[in-house]
This record gives sequence, structure tokens and C-alpha cells, in this order.
Amino acid sequence: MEFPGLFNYWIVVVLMMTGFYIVIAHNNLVKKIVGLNIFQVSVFVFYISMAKVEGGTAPILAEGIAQYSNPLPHVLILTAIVVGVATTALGLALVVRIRDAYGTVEDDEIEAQENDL
Amino acid sequence: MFSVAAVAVLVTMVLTIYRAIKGPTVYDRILAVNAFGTLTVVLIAVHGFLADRPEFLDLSLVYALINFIGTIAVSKYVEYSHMGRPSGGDELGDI
Amino acid sequence: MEFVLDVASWVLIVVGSVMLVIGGIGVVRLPDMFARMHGAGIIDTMGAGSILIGMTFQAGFTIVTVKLLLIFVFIMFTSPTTTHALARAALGGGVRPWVDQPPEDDDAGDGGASSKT
Amino acid sequence: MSLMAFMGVIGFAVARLRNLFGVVMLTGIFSLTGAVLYVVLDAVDVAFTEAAVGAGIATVLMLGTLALTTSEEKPASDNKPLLSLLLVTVTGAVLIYGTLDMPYYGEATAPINNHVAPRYLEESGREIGLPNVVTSVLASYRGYDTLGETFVIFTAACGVLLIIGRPQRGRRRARRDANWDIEHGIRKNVILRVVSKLLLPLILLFALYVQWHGDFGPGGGFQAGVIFASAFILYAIIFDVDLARAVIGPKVTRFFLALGVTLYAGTGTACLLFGSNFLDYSILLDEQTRGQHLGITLVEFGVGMTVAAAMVTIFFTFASQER
Repeated sequence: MEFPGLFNYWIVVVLMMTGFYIVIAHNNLVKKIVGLNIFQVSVFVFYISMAKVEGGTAPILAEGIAQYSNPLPHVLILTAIVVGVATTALGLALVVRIRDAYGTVEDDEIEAQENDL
Repeated sequence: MFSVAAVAVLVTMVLTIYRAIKGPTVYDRILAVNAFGTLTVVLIAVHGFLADRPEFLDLSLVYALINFIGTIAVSKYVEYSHMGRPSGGDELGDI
Repeated sequence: MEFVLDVASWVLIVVGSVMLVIGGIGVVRLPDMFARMHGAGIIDTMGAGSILIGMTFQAGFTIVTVKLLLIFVFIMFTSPTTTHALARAALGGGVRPWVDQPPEDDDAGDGGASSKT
Repeated sequence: MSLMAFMGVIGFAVARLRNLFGVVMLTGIFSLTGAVLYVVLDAVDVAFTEAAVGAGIATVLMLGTLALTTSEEKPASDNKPLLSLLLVTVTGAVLIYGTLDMPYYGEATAPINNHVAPRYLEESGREIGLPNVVTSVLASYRGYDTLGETFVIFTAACGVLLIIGRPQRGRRRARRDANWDIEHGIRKNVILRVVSKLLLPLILLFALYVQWHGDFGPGGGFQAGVIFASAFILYAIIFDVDLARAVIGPKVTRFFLALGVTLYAGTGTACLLFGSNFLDYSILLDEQTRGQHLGITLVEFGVGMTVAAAMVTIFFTFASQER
């Protein structure tokens, strides 16, 4: 039982860092939001893999099943996903509004315009 | 038996992902995403049987649904907003 | 009876699996977008379809079978529709079918067929 | 098997540095893989939500934004990447170092599985009387939490309305030629129209099934709300936003947006008035489990309403912007 070990968590870290990289290294605001999404998903995966219990099944009670996975992280992540999409929508709305005001969604161009003022 | 199907689905997933990443045109990507969605539907159903709890098929159903909506939305987006409204789809017949 | 059902579902699932892989290879290897649609079509119909039907034989007369059939019907409805929408979008977007000998219109594939009334 | 799915995830996580449209498509695949992963890791409810949200609504919203802004990312002009790469690598290394102390995957003795979780699993069948523990925890044990989340969704929808919901100096879509639509729009596409008309009632019915069946299987208010909203989104895509607006107007969505939250909070207050704690539904009916069941049903219904209205509002707001 050594193989899965910490492997899941390492993948989570890799994903999280991919998202992080996109957020800090790209100038495009839409791309930044995609990066945030990836970051978010990595956190979700992290929670869900912690909740998994070896030999358990989905936490929906049924006859003849003794071992269930942990339901609590499922609850947290379930709500977090919907909240995540709502906040993503808010972020995208801001991007649309920014494009209205500045005519661009590139971070550096916006900064240049700000400096010109 | 179900593991055979699961492995086949996974292999096919890898192939479609390849197409989605490589895909020279956007349409290839949409196609790959659509195929991937179908594969997800099958994989979730198969996993239900593998894990001996096949009652969670609602999930697959949702996928089949949402995949449809997603693909239609994407097709509409590329057909009408990419090219601008006045010229899009003019030359096609009247289906 | 049990044995017959088992054999039937085995055959269907194995056929479906093979078809999935064939379709996947098609999606990767075929030369242009419209041809690749045929690969995706095989995945959607023969592959997914026969696997789902094969699983209904295993499930017996329960709600599971009903849901499997529902999914099957659903895929049979939506898959051609999305393919059609996609082909139209692609044709409208300027992608032209890859034709070996230009005079033969039959090679235009389903993208061309869908624009006939 | 889960590992395979993981490998897939990395595969395109790495490959996501592309034109924005491709990025959105890859995000779709990303979310699909994530959902399979959740199923494999036993989180069926989460996978359900991800299914409804990730592949559908999120992609549609992203596309809506791309349509309003630009679909090509400009190449980065400065040479930040090296610095960022360094920062990312260092942070990643620190985090991986941190994971070394964590309990291994699937260990039943891990701390996370040993405090409240066993209690939920053992007692909820008796206390709440619902097979789906996730629903019990969501709506009853951690009802405060969910109330907060619902308010966040409500607030986000309000925020979207505030930011881009107002017509701005003629930016709002001028009611376009009805004739153009009939001749050229996607409405002309008979196959799409017929199939969607067939599917729409089924989608709505399925959403209601998910809503009311959430106590017994995977599902519940959040998922049902999103599916319900996606029916309207499909209608708006196939026909037209203005037409869809005629079916379910801004006033209606706003009303339900507020009504859902009010229903949730009202149920909690009703418990308070009956002489119990806020959101402790046992008091609602004479028997504990029946009271809990009623409370959970009401609360989930409120959640469903708010989520559906919020998603519809957000989508319509995006869709009725004109570039």
C-alpha cells in the first residue's frame, strides 16, 4: 500500500503551482482567472483526496456497507464549487467592465495607461 | 469485464486529449471536448459497476446533458461571435 | 439464463471497448476535422452505446437499467445534434473538407451532407 | 486508475499555455477529468456539482467573456517568466516538503477522519433519517455554513448586476432586427431547435428530480439549481437572449434570487420562533426526523432557487452585453 502514498498531494502541489504561475506570469486577465480556477480545483482535489478512506464507498448510507469515506470535506467542496463559479462570474464581469474602461484586458497595457494619466 | 471497458475508456481519453491539445483548428478542440464528455459519461457508469454501487448513474445523465449544452454553446460562439454577426453562416443552405 | 446474459454483456462491452479505441485512433489520425468527426461518431454511438447496453444486461430489471437506457437514448439524441452544429459552425467558419480529388463531391463527408436540405 | 486520471490532469495542465479559446476548451476537459476523479474518490455529490457547473456554466461564462473582450492573448512583453518560474518552483518545493508529514492517501486513521466525521456517519441515520450523509451535513449539521455560501452566491449575482447589469451609454444591445434573426440566427437551424425543444422539458424535469431526490442519492439544491438554470441557458443559446428574457424576465429572476435566500433564513428563523436554535429543524414537526426532513427539504429548495436564479441572472447579464 505504499504506492499511492503522498503521490496525490504532489500532483495537487504541481497543479496549484501551475495555476499560481499562470496568475503571476501572464498579463491577460481572462487567463489569470483561468489560472485562479486551476488553483481552486487543486484545492478541491486536495480536500477530496484527504477524505478518501481505503476500502470506503460514497457516503450514502446503504445496507451492508460498513466503511464510508469522510462526508465532511465533500460538503465543504460541494458548496465551494458553486460559490467558485459565482465568484468567477463576478471576476469575469469585472474583466468586461475593465475592457470597457481601458479598451484592453492586458495587465501591462492597463498599467501603462494608468501611468500616462 | 468492466475493467476492460475502463481501460479502453482511459486509453481513448488520452487520445482525445492529444487531439484537444494539438488540434489545429478550434473545431478540433470542440470535437475532442465533446468526445471526452461522452467518455466521461461512460467512465462514470463503468466505475459505478466496478465499485459495486451502480446507483449513481444520475451523474452520467447530468454529464450527457451538460455536455450537450456546452458544445452547443461553443458552436454558437464560434459560429456567430467569432466571425461577427453579419457574415456568419450566410453561405450555408437553409437547414 | 445468467450465463447467456453474461456472455452477451461481455461481447457488447468488449466490442464497445474496441470501438472506443478505434474511434480514439480515428480522432487522432484522420487527416482533417470533418473526417475526425467520424471517429468521434464511432466513440459516441458504437463505443458508448454498446458499453451502455452491455451494462444494462448486468444490471437486471432495476432503476439502474432504466437510467442506463435513458443515458443511451440521450447520447443518441445529442451526439448527432452536436456533431451537426459543430460541422455547420466549422463550415461557416471557413474550414473546408480535405478532398483528395476535388471533382468527387462524395468525399466531402457529413459536413457537406448536412448542408443539403 | 485514479492515478491515470491524475496523469491526464497534469498532461493538459502543462499544455494550457495557448490561445484563450483553446484554454477555455482545455478548462472544460480539465473539469471533466476532475469530476471523474471525484467519483473515483467517492465524492459523488461533489462530482455531481462539478458536472453541472464546470463543464457547462463555467465554460459558457468564459466564452461569454471572450466574446466581449478578446480571444487572443498578447505575448508577454516583459521578461518576468524566469522570476515567476523561480518563485513558483520554490513555493512548490516548500509545499511538497510540507506534504511529507501528511498521512498517506486512504488511511482511515488520519486525523481528518477521526473527529466529527465518524459521528456524522454513525448518528445521522438516526438523528436526521436521510441516507445521504452529505445532504444531512450540508443542510442540517452545517446549516450555518451553507447559509453563508448561499448568501455569497446571492451577493455575487448582485455584484455582477451592479458591475455590468446597467445599460451604459448605448452599449446595451440595441434591440436588433427581428428579421435578421429569423433569416440568419442560430434559430434557423431546425435540427437544433427541434432537439432542444425535446430536451428542455426533460432537463427541467431532471432538475426537479435532482432537487427532491437529493436526500436519498447524490443531488440537492446546488446541483438542481445549476441544472435548472442550464435549461434556460440552452434556450437562450438556441433561440435568443431577448426571447429567453421574455420567458423569464429580470424581475422574476431577481425575485427568486431573493426569495431563495429568504426561504433559507426564514426556515432558520421559524425554528427560532418555535423555541429552538437557529436552523435546528427538529422542532418543526412533532417527530425529530420528520422535522429534520421538512427543514432540509425547505432549505434545499431555497438553495436551489437562489442558485438557479443567480446563474440565470449572471448568464443573461453576460449574454445581453454588446461588444
